[in-house]
Amino acid sequence: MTQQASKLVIVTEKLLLKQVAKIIEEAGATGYTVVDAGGKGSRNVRSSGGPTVSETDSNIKFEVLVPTREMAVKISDEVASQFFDDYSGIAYLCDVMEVLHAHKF
Amino acid sequence: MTQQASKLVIVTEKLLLKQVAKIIEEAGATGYTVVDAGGKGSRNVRSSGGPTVSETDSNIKFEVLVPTREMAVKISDEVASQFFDDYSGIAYLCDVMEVLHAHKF
Amino acid sequence: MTQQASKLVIVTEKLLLKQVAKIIEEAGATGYTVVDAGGKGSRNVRSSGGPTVSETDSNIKFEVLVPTREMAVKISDEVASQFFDDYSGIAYLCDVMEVLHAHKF
Amino acid sequence: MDFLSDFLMRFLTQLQSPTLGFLIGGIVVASLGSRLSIPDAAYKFIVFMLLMKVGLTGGQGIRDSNLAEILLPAVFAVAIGILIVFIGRYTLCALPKVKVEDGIATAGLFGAVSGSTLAAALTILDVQGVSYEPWAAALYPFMDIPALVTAIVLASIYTKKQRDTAGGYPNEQPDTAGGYPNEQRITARGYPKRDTASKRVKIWPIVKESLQGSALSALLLGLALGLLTEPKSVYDTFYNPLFRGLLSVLMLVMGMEAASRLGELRKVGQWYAIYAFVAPLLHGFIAFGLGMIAHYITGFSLGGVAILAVIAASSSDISGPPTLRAGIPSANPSAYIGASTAVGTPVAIALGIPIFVGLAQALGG
Amino acid sequence: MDFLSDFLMRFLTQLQSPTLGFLIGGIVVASLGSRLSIPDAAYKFIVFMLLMKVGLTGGQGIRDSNLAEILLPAVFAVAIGILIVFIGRYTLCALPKVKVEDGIATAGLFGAVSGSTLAAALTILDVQGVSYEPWAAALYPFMDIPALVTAIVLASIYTKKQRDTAGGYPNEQPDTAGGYPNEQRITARGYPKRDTASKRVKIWPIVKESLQGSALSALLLGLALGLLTEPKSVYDTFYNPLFRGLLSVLMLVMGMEAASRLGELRKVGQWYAIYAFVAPLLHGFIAFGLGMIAHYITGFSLGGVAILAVIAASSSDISGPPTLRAGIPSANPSAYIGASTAVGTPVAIALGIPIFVGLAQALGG
Amino acid sequence: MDFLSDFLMRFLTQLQSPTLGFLIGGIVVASLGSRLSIPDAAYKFIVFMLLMKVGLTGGQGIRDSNLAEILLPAVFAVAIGILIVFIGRYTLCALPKVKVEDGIATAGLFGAVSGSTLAAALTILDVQGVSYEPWAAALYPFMDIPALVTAIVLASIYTKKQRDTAGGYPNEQPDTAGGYPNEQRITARGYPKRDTASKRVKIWPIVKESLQGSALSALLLGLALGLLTEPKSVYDTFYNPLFRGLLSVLMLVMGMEAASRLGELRKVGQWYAIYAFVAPLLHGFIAFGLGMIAHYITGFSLGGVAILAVIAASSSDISGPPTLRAGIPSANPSAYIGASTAVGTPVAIALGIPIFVGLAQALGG
Ligand SMILES: Nc1ncnc2c1ncn2[C@@H]1O[C@H](COP(=O)(O)O)[C@@H](O)[C@H]1O
Ligand SMILES: Nc1ncnc2c1ncn2[C@@H]1O[C@H](COP(=O)(O)O)[C@@H](O)[C@H]1O
Ligand SMILES: Nc1ncnc2c1ncn2[C@@H]1O[C@H](COP(=O)(O)O)[C@@H](O)[C@H]1O
Ligand code: NA
Ligand code: NA
Ligand code: NA
Repeated sequence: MTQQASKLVIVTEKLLLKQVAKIIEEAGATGYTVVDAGGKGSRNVRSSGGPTVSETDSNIKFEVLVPTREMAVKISDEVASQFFDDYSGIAYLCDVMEVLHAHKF
Repeated sequence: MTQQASKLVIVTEKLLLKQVAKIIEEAGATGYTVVDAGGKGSRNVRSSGGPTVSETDSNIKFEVLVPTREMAVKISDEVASQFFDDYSGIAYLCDVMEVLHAHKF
Repeated sequence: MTQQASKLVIVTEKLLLKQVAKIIEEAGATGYTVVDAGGKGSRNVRSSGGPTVSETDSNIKFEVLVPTREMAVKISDEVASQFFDDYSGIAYLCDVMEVLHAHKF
Repeated sequence: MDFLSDFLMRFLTQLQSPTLGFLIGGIVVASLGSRLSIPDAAYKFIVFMLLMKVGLTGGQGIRDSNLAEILLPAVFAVAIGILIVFIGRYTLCALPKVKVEDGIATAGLFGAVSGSTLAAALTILDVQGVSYEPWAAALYPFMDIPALVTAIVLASIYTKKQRDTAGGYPNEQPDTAGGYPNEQRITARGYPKRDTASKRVKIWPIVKESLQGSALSALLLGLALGLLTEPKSVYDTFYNPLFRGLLSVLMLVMGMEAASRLGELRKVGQWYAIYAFVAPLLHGFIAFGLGMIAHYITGFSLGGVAILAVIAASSSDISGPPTLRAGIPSANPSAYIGASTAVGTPVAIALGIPIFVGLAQALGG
Repeated sequence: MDFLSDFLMRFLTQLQSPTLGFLIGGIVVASLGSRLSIPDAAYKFIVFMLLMKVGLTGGQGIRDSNLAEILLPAVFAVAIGILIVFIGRYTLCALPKVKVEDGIATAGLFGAVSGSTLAAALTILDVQGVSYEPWAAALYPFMDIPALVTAIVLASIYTKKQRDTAGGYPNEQPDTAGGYPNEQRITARGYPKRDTASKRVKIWPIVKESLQGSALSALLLGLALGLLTEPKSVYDTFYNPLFRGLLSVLMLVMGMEAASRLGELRKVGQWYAIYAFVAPLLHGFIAFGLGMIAHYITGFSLGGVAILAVIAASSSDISGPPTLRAGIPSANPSAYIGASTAVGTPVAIALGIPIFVGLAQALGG
Repeated sequence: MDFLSDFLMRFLTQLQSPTLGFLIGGIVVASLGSRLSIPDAAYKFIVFMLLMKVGLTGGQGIRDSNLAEILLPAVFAVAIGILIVFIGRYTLCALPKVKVEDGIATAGLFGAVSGSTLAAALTILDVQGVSYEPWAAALYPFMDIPALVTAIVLASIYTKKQRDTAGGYPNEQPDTAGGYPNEQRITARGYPKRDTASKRVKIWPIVKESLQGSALSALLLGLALGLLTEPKSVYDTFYNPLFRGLLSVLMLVMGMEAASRLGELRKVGQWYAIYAFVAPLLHGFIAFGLGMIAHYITGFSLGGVAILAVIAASSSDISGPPTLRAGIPSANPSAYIGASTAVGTPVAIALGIPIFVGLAQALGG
């Protein structure tokens, strides 16, 4: 048996890694995957400190498989309300056709 | 002419990079993309060795465009049956609206 | 209010980072996210220079949320026509269910 | 007259030091668009090595020191750290087009301390044969932490007052460099505004955050190891001999950084640039003056006075920015990092160090 | 009495070495939640440098050695490596809440060798002026590989037996620390269980895997270069002078690691902690005893005996874990890495090295 | 006879140098499938250190030099750089199964210069006590840039001509190593073919691109700092003493690279391998001959002649490949990088350096 799900994607500043992870866990998601990312958005004028000369990624991208749209909105609302006034970030939801294999979902 | 496809995503332990890549190639996929990833799942208690103090990603995320759901299931079944008893990992399938440009697909 | 969008994904050689970013910006996208990636495709025989012994990723993956399919095709056509004769690369379009939070979209 | 010519001569000699050469080299190379880069891992490791060396030197030195002597300079360091932020609060923040939070954060960064600038000053003092108390480098945290804490506290008092008077969202201040129009923002639910009204600023978490940062951790670890173990063998074969060379690489990185941040600084307006040019020297002179008081009262060495002045003149480059980003999230990092990295640090190194070391030498005869 | 007081004094002196200071510093710093970190690239490069230096020293030394001498110590090294795994198999695995695969893997890791612990011992021996055969470091692979091979073979014999008796899936053992409930698992097709019943354990691939690992490769490459080329110029200007300093950084990393792995160890139960505390010393004493036999029979130096004991006391930190992860995939890495990194290595360095070096000195007069 | 035996003896001695030992060690280790690797950041930092040292040496030396002397060798360097590309254009490209663009790019890479090969040669000259002009390393860009520019210009003239005669798409050349069948290609709209017919090749951007590359930037920065500042203190404590050791690590990386690129080279055909074996020696001898002319006319030292020959024999490994990838995008990088890294560089280091240094010594008496 496989299962339908959605994928919530959040791209935001690296500094927020632990805090966003905590929100995701507290919302009851079974896990998350996170990758280092660079990027440009409306706030790209904001610097992240740390030497740019030594090429560093300053964003992170979270991907969270969630069983319902509600959980996704709960997570992204929490993240946005806590951080998106002051930090750059974007959150969107994708459709996952099916979860083929997972230890727990 | 563009073409419909699905995207199979597999997140698993870095250690399995070569073995998973081999399975993907043998299943006849035209290619794959792989990124370093961190993450947390049901088995996060399992350590991957290597110093965590020096921040390292210990997962990898494969993305494979496949023409049919069958090929995706073939790959993920093979990966899951060989590795998911002993290693952490997840596999899911996303819809790709269309492949716009590719050297071979 | 949330908004529908598509996600254009372009995987190509790292060397083209700045040039592809410029095309994306000029097409009017509100931003992009980019991650380092490895991968294999039809042209994998082509080397990217730089020591392979010291494990390096030689691809980059762009993800661009675009409001319309037209903008995606415009970007990917431009990228493909300028680079895909001589450089390896792939471009595809995914559906985004909704953009939940964004500073500007 | 004699004093002045003496000072000028010493100042000019110091301009030819490799430290400065590498800094300027970095600026030039980056301005010319070179793709030269020092890998991030190498940069971080070098910073660790330098701070560890500074700490080990201090720790080994403290053992034979009369610790009562450190009291007055340490008190002065705390006072200067706090003073610098208040100066910024009532000068920089009063200027047109400077958002108050941005100004406070900038002043906080200039009050905080740069380990690399400190390392450069110690090298010059050693080369010039100016002696100083071995514990002088340990003044670093005494200025760094109070400055950051003061900035964060001032900023949250300001934010709270704004909210209370405006009765609403503090960012609705018009026409600011760092403000973003909210019109096009998409939200899934119209998320509720944070209710931070009830939050009181706690000082201990900010102090802890500073102490846990990589720069202060390395320095304090070095101090502790120097004080408690016998690190002479590794110090003499590793940390000390590599010091100057690693510093030259770091100066190169800082030069490249300065050039690449100039664009950011330009976006936030010229007032930041003017502040960033004047502030290091002003802060340094204030500290030099207070240091001289300690010199006359407790016999604080002239070399130590120069170190106090350089610490004041420097602005934090490693652990200050993330601390401020977390502590004053509404401030625009381009403003404070741009001001500090693109102008403040080069001024502190290229002008500040030669001036204050030259002064110490001239006064010392 | 005299022997004991002599030993105790030497033991205490060695506690003040910078090696140990950095290790403890790392533990403290990480426990206090510091964000200090050594970049991964720097860590890997340092490990390479140390193993290359150890190899070069050995290789240059072997040239003038009588290679017949190495035979008995090498045979003992192999025997100890195998013995350690069997000891673990019949003690640790017999304890409550210890899954057999996890216990075997842990014993394998404690049988294998840590290059950094070895490097630390060599430094202490040099500082203390205790002489040893230049080829003694070359005993490393003779203990490391047999231990890993034995562990993997024992584990697969066990797994096979389990499957044969249970007639089914070996993981259906109830109530284990590392087991995961399978209820919620999603599978697209209900993939077929692996049919590993017919697989026989092949030894050569495991040996090859070990030899190809980065740690053994660097050591053996250094040995070969020391033996076959004239590396004196680079050895004297680079690998040798930097050795102690790089080791101090590595000790810092290992201390930080130990602190951060403690949590993992706690999850797998206290029996691992007890084993990890006792095993290094027990293994070291066994090896010391065998080494003394070689001392009396073939004149193996007391310094060499101490090295053999430290090699036995150490547990692998670099190449052991991935080899075991691949070789005994069903074992829980948190168990064996936690036990080794959080307790085993600090015990081997902080107690093992001073004890065995002190013993060698006391016995040597 | 005497000359020949003298030369042979010197040649053999140099074969035992650690430089070569590490190169061969790297080849062997990688061929045996070892997972040993030097982190990318360490590799990049080492390259920076070596080029900076070479630059600093040159810059400090130039000060006391008669700069008129450099004129003739520099003109020869430019001529050799251009000549090498033309030789490749009319030999390699004429061979069967060699695509013209691939051949030109390969010749360009062999005309360009490898900083690491140059560093290896300087070490050997120092060890052997052969003296050379301090500015000789500054010949690097004089050969490197003209070679890359010539290759890119030749390639675009060829591409343009092809398009004009074929009246169409230049890639429709059948049966080439690097060609890909286009049948299966997916395109959203059938994108329009690039209209590059009107593009003229501009030389300045290529020169700028080369100068901005990390290798040349580091070298030129070092030259400038050596010339304009007083870097003696950092040079003597850091860049110079670490030079040989870092070079040994770099040689190891290059050896591992060579082994891992062999597969790529095999795919593009044996002609590349033959060219890559012969070209370094041929180019070196041509340069040695021209250098001897300068020796007789302007007194260019024999050590300098050897350096000119090694520069010619070397093929670029750091900044050449990306410049060519951007400048001749239709050429297959596997061809030129494979040829250069897998065969060209080992030949230049293992045979070229001993031959040309040995020749210089033998001629010098
Ligand atoms: N249209 C977009 N497509 C993909 N990623 C985006 C887009 N807009 C913003 N992002 C990502 O979100 C981050 C924050 O955006 P912002 O808050 O607008 O500065 C950027 O740095 C990008 O990585
Ligand atoms: N709900 C989820 N959403 C996104 N990624 C997940 C999720 N669950 C697990 N993962 C990823 O899959 C990896 C293995 O999961 P597990 O096997 O459950 O430990 C984790 O480390 C995550 O990177
Ligand atoms: N079927 C595929 N699925 C996922 N990624 C692919 C696929 N084919 C190609 N790629 C990616 O696109 C890059 C360029 O492909 P190519 O131009 O075919 O060499 C590869 O290196 C992969 O990262
Ligand atoms: Na300051
Ligand atoms: Na052991
Ligand atoms: Na050349």
